[in-house]
Amino acid sequence: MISIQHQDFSIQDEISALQAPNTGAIVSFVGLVRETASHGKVTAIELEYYPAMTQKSLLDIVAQAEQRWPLLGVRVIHRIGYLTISEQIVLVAVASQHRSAAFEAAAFIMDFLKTKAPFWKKEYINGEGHWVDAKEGDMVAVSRWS
Amino acid sequence: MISIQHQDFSIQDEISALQAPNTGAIVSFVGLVRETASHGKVTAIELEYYPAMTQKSLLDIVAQAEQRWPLLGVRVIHRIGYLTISEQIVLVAVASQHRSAAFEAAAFIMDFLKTKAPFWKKEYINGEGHWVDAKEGDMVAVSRWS
Amino acid sequence: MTIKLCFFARFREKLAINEESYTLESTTCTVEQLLMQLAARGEVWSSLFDGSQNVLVAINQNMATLTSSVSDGDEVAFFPPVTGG
Amino acid sequence: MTIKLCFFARFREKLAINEESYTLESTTCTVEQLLMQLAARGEVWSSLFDGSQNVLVAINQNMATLTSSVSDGDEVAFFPPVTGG
Repeated sequence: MISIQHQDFSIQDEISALQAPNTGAIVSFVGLVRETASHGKVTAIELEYYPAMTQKSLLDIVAQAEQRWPLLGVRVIHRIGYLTISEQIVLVAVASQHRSAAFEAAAFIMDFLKTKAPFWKKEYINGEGHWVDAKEGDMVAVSRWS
Repeated sequence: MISIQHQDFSIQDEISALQAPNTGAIVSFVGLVRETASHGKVTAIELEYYPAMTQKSLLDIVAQAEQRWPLLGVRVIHRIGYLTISEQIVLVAVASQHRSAAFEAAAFIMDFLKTKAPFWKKEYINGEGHWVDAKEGDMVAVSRWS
Repeated sequence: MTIKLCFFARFREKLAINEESYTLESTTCTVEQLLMQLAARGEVWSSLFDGSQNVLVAINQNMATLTSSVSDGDEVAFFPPVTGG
Repeated sequence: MTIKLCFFARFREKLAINEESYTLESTTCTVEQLLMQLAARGEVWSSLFDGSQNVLVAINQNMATLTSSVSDGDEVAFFPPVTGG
């Protein structure tokens, strides 16, 4: 259900794996390495994590989503290490009978992942690494679920 | 941007085509043929549409979404004809810099597609075709955007 | 005036027709008047267009209302609420 | 008691250390007391743990607060707000 890995993933494979006879809706979120940062043009990022805790934290986020919505399947993949522009960083895919649960649960998982899961991003700009600051907006986004 | 077609599609290909240097988030919705209906086990569906109007109607839905949110790309694929269980029916994929616009615009497009785009679904149960009735819930879902 | 009528889904099946050319004496009419004329054909037409069924109407591929007016050469489509996606 | 300290991201880099074994005289302490002891090491330690920086603390891989208590054998991690996804 949850993978933390260096290698890339195929969205189609992951979504196909969630298809079951009762699945009517699959909502997926893919996060990509973006060129634009507040202080220059990003060429790559590096992702650090806390091995012993990150998996646990993601399992907890998914369990919370499963308590709130009737879900038929959840898949979370977060990549780590060095990634260049437009590379896929994260996939959250949620399957349910109807679309509203899938949309809401996917947004919920992303909001929690962004504020609770121990990953840290360093952006490379002109060959120099800068740790990314947490965004105020992410804290606001997560607060809407409480 | 919009395709109405018999053939299946690859979610990965469609999402990859939306990747641009500034794209940070891609939210996609996939609708699948579901086995469970109110009155029995569905084995397949048949989708009818209004060729002259459907494309126009989807273009209008997408234009409305682009006015409301800062989007970097939108892809809508809706299949027509005869489809069996777990086949992909529809894809809505939305790219933006940040995730909230992508999540909201994808949900918005689906809500409008479900209530405004001229497609009609017939479900086959024990070999007999039944036209699907429009859902009250879909009308409620679309009303939240006004 | 002569207009084109189109029928989809359940309507197409029940009427056993997907389109027809339709001529009226008047040079314009409202959607409501057109529905009454179709209902007046009796039997299955009456059951679909007497107001008991939820009918959506599009004129030249744009959604219309009961008071929208129909002109010569228009394509007027009748169909049930949509159920795609 | 002896505990394990772990540092991540900006903290790991600034301190030039990712983990250490740390021994205290007491048999228990709060996160706040631990932060004060680390700040008392001076220089970069002080700049990170004197309360001016946003520090998240996890005890045995669960998020902790200033009043959470630390016991012998615990793994205590210090890191900045998360920025994944």
